[in-house]
Amino acid sequence: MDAINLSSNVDWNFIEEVAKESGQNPSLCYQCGNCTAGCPYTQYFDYPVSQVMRLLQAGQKDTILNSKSIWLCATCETCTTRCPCEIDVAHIMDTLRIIARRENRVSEKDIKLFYDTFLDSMKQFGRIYEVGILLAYNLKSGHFLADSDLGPKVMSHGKIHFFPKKIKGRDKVAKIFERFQDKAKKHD
Amino acid sequence: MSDVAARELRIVGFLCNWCSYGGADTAGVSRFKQPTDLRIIRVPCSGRVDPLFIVKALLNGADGVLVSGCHPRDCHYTDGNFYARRRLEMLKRLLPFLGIDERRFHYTWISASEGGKWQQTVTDFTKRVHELGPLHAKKEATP
Amino acid sequence: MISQRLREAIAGVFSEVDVALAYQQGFDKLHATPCFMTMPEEINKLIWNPLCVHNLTSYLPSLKKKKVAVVVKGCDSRTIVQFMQEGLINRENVVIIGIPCNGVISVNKVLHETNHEPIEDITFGENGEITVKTLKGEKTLLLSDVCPDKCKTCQYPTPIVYDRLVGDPITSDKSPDSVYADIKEFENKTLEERLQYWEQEFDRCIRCYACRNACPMCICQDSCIAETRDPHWISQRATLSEKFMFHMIHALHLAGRCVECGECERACPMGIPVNKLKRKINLDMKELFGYEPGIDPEDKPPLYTFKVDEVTIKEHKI
Amino acid sequence: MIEREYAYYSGCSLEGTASEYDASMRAVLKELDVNFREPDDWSCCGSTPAHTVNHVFAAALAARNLALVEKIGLNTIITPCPSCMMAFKKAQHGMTKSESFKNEVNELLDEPYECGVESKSALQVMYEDIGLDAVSQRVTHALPGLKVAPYYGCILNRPPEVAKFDDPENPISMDKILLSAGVEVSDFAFKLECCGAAFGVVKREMVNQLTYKVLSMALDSGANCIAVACPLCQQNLDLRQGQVNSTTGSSFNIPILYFTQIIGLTYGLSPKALGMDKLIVSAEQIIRSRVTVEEMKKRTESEAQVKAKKPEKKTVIEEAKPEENE
Amino acid sequence: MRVGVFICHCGNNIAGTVDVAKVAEETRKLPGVVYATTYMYTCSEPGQEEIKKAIKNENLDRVVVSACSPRMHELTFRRTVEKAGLNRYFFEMANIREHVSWIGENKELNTNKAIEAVRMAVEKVKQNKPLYSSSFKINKRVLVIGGGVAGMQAALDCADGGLEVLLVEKSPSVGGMMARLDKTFPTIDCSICILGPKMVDVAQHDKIKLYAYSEIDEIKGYVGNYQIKIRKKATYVDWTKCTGCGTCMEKCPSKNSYDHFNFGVAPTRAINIPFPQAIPKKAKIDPDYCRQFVKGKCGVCAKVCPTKAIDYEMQDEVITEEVGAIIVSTGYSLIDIERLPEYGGGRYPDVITGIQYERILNASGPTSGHIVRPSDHVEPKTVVFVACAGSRDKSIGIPYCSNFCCMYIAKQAILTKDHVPDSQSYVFYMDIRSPGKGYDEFTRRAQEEYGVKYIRGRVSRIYPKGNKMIVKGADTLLGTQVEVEADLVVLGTAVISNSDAGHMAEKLHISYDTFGFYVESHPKLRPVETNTSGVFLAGACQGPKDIPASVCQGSAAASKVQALFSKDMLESDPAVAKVNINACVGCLKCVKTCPFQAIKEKELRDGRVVADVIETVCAGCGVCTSTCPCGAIQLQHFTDNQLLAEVNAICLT
Repeated sequence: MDAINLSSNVDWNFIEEVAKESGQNPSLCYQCGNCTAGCPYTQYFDYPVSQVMRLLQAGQKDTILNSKSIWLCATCETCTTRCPCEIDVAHIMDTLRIIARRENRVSEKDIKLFYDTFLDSMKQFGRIYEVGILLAYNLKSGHFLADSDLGPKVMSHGKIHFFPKKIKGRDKVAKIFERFQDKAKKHD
Repeated sequence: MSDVAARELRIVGFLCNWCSYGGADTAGVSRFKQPTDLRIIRVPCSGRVDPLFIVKALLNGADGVLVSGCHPRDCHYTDGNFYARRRLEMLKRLLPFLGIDERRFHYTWISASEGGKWQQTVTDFTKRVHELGPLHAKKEATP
Repeated sequence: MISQRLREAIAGVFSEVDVALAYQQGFDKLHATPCFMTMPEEINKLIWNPLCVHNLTSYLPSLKKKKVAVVVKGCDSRTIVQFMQEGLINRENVVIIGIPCNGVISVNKVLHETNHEPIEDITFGENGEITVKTLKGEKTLLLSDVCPDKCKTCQYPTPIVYDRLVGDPITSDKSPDSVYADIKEFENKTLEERLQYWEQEFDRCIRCYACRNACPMCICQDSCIAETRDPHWISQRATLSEKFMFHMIHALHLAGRCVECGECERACPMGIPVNKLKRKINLDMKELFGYEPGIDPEDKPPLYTFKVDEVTIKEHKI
Repeated sequence: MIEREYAYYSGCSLEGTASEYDASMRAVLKELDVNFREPDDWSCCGSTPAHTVNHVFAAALAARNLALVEKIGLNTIITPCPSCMMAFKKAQHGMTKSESFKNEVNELLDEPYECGVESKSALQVMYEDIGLDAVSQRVTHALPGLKVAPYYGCILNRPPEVAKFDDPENPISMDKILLSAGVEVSDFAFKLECCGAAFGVVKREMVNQLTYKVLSMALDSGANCIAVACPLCQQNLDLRQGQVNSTTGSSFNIPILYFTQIIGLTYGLSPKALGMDKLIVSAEQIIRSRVTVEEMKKRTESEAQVKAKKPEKKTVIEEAKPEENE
Repeated sequence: MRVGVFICHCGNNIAGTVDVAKVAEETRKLPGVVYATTYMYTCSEPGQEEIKKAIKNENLDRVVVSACSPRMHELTFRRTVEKAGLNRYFFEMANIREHVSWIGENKELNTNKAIEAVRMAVEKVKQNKPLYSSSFKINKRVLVIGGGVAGMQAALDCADGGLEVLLVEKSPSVGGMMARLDKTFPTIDCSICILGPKMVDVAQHDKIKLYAYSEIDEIKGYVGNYQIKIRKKATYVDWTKCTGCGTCMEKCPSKNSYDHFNFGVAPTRAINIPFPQAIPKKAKIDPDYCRQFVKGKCGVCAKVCPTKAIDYEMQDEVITEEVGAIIVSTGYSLIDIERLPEYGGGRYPDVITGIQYERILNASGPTSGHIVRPSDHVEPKTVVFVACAGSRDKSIGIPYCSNFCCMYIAKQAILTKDHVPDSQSYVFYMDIRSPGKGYDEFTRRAQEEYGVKYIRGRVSRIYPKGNKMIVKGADTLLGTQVEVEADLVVLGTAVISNSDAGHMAEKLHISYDTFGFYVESHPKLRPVETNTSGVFLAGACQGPKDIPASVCQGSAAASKVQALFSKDMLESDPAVAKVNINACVGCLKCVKTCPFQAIKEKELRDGRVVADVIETVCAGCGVCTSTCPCGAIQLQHFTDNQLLAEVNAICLT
């Protein structure tokens, strides 16, 4: 890592922004490492979660938002449960993802794409159509064969239905999407 | 001075020497910032606080009164705050009957180590009194 | 007739006591007045009728070292119980002659009914009817219309303590809920209305201290802090805040002790509802501590005692 | 037994790949005389993807369903899927804690949600409301030889201030429920370890490794079956067990049953009704081992007789031996 | 009346946020004030000289110092004015530091507040009356509560100084936590070898009366004259007959009693002597396990006792004693491992606490000093120590550092290597806290000479795998997760106050903090005094501390008692209640409410009954004053008129 100039290269607003949106105080973290110790994903992260917290304390916005770690967090809540400083770490990770998405800097494109596909399905049908999501994701991501090995197993056990269930109030669900998007635009 | 007076309301605090006055000292030593409206009268024990002092203050110009003693069971004089609790509760219920908002009077228990609680109490109480505004605005000018 | 039986009852205990307290005819037909009897022949002065409004027990603490016989109504008897709780009398020095009472009259209300005409005569019928004779003629009133407010909700028509009872015990037919109905109704007013009410009432106070002097529980008398300079609680200035403060001193010194005999209001020349604050506090004492003054000699006034865990007092949040 | 009526929210997974969870859940609840109704026209809870967009948005998607429950006059919702449950509990937590958050959420909704619905997992309802006694009363069959590792997954009871159920480090509700159905459980250290299911499609290798740890720890604990309470966990451990084997070179063959399926088996329900046929790793052996409680009793008695014939070690009531006294 | 006011800058502490010159200027306008000045450090010697000079030159008869909290310097300045010839009660302080300059951000508002604070003090001082102390006799005996190392040190120092000492110990033997330790850091001294002689001294000192297995029921009185009720708990063994031979313990058939001394590392007998060096070395029955009590029949110990000391019918006995001062040295507890569910919460036998490991290491412990793990009694080769197990953990309500775990963990890791040379120890830590003399070198030695692996990070989980315990933690310096397969895990569990610390404080009328540790009079300058005169603190009951600090405090408390007892008479505080017999109407409500039974009724010659205060018993709370309807009983220095003067100074302006 390059040397960080703590006089000029610290984004104080970012610390504020995260604190405000998450309702958590990053200064409470004393870097004990318990979150990293318990995190099932530490080995896949580019920055272990305690370092994400440290980067946050140091106002290193770019490093954090460009990191894979924030997308590989599955919100399993282990960090939050065990934090001795009572910081809701998982919620901070959640907030970082939201900010990264808002600022269009998603390092893990596939994960975001999967989430988007999920939400599209939801917006369209009101509920989730698992097969549809998988197919749409495979198409969009170019991973045409992702989990294709599972297909026969699923089929043979009759675990899926071939048409999406559409709910009557799907327009109402869609409206939630729209209202939210309108509101988000207004804020921009 | 009039400018200053306009920004502040008159809040009288009766604090027992052993716990709450110490708690206010602890808050001070810890530099816990607080609003400046409160004026503190040190008494040995919350049991020394005759409810008439509170009435006197409210009738004569105070906008709020705060009484704080040791936590129940933790009184330096064993039982003083137990008597205080009954008397102050009686007053708390009587004030609205007189037409004085009971929220102008608060009594609580704060130990010498609870600087943080003291800060919170002063801040919240001052805020509340400000929300209620001056008590004496509509009344006769005090002599 | 009750008066006669009362005379007999007092005559029966006269030899045991230094003085007997009862009622005699006052300066006119409308007034009774206390009489202090030390000689047996004085017994014939004694009367009993709804004009006997005074709470004679007020004199007991000052006669603490004497043997006294005293005539009490139900309401008055609560004062004796309260004195016992506070150790202000020696019970063994007092012979209590109790009279069950159906209510007394309020002189002011009678005068109001007769347009303040001088009263020539007043007679009391069997069923609570009162015949008042003035120069303008005769008028019949009902006791229930001209009694003080306390009689309208009286819960204790028969004395709570007595040594001799003259007449048959009466049980109250008034609802217990009615006692503080006026207090609860007052609480429906807005804060501003309440403050305004008290300011108007107290502004009329002339600080004559009649209410204090009439109060059987006001034990300080000459030491009353309303008049001392050490401590110097209030000045003699006639400002509203000083008058207000005087009434607060009176009320708070009676907190959890007032037996609601109403002597303060009867004595007030300005018609200020002096008893109301004390009754409000009594209501709270009942809710908080299940305490009612002047009922059980073994009770303790709630503000002179405490419980380590007060279940009814919740911590207040800001 | 319990008078109250619940709402039931199956959620999208239980309509699809986890239909056996839905079937077994309904069957077991029916056995336990639990009354429930489904809110009309429910929608997806929003799950994890919504939470990457915005907290208010996510809460709104969840709250729409809670509002539907409110509308049909119920105040408790049984939510079999922990992901849905957490979406509901988080919305509820946020909206009751902050008035402004509540207002923001309700601005996105057609009909406002007034925060009057508590979400409970099926485990929570069985453990707290129905009670272990009632669970065990219905048992008619035993499953000899079965030893189950109870797998709670990561979000069933965490974070504690939101979940407000069971111990966040060592939950015991599923253990106790299975035990009261007469099923043996193992001391499973990875009860809560995340299996990675959320990334199943996208990060296959990573997930396979996480799943591997859970499966091997279950074997280590002496279990021959894993009980789950989450459709994502089940799918991940069951459907992807083959992938795990090929990725890591292992050869797991552990049946992954919903805990409701196991309870259903002890209640004598038909394997078909419990959707046993939908499991990828076959549970045939478990089904075949099933015997009635009476039969089981006979077996234990005869085993005890065999034992009794062996001469027992004499127990001597000995006086205390002197201890070392330094 | 001539009031002089001295406004302190306190360097920049006050002057930084209060315009002190303006305060002085406004103060000069107050009626009665003839002199007002500011000074840099009023409490300094020249500052005090200024006051004395002004009293003389300006002919002052009242003094107000506007500075810090009166809890800090009231006594200092009272002495100053007294030296200048004024009665010490013609003095008041206005607190414009803790209550003004340190908490308010706006200088203008602060200045205004300071002016009003001074005005209140001036108005009060004008009402002040001269007060004079009377003196009373002291009972020169001292009670020490708790016989750990701090309490024993205090008891021995007092006794060596010629004072009579009562030492009350809750458990059957003195020695406390230190008696359980194997070695002490950083010297690796044998703990019992250095403590044992002290324990014997305590037992043999003719000035020390030891009440073992006893508790304090009640404390009444005041400095110089306390009445104490001591409950001698039933031991079911007549200690006057018991010789400590141990036969009963050998023969006792109830072998699964919980061993409190060994923290349950191994079971003990229902009748037992807690450890070989116990003082007094007497047996005691644990009725929770004794078959005679549980099942109603057994009687083995009674049969075998050579001196017939067993008495199953024994009852608690309450003894009354009188003392003049009290030293509180009740020690500490450790958190229950159940509060750490992520570390197994006590479910795993091979996850133990530091104090349990201490007993395992100890040659007189249940394993005779052989390191074996509890589950299978096999010698562990990999031992993991977890520091801050519960400490510095806000989520379980313990945000503070437990003070000595870092050090004993280093010691235990070194001892582990000594006992098992082919072992490897790991220490998970957040910070190494080793500020004592030779302490940091000691933790370095653990790493440099004994090869202990220190890993900077917390442990997230401990779980069993096979016959190993998997310790899953982080190495934050590497930025990775780490795992250790351990044979034994030792938790440095957090130090907490005793569960009954609050009750004890209530009996003593001393304060305790949120965590149950007793609060000293001043954190820097009065570390062993409490706010209750005559009660002193020693050891970890005041906060976690190690042996040398505890011993220091024990000696310090003893010297405070010696100083207190160096006089034969004590001066009473004249700020007590006083009755104006002309105003008293004899209603005696004050008698009913006085918490100290300090008011009696008195008949005057004219036959009037009035209230009468027993000055030495009155503690000065003022409950009587707020009870008295006619203002006849007034708490001196806090009279109605004095408080009204303050109220009026705030309100009527």
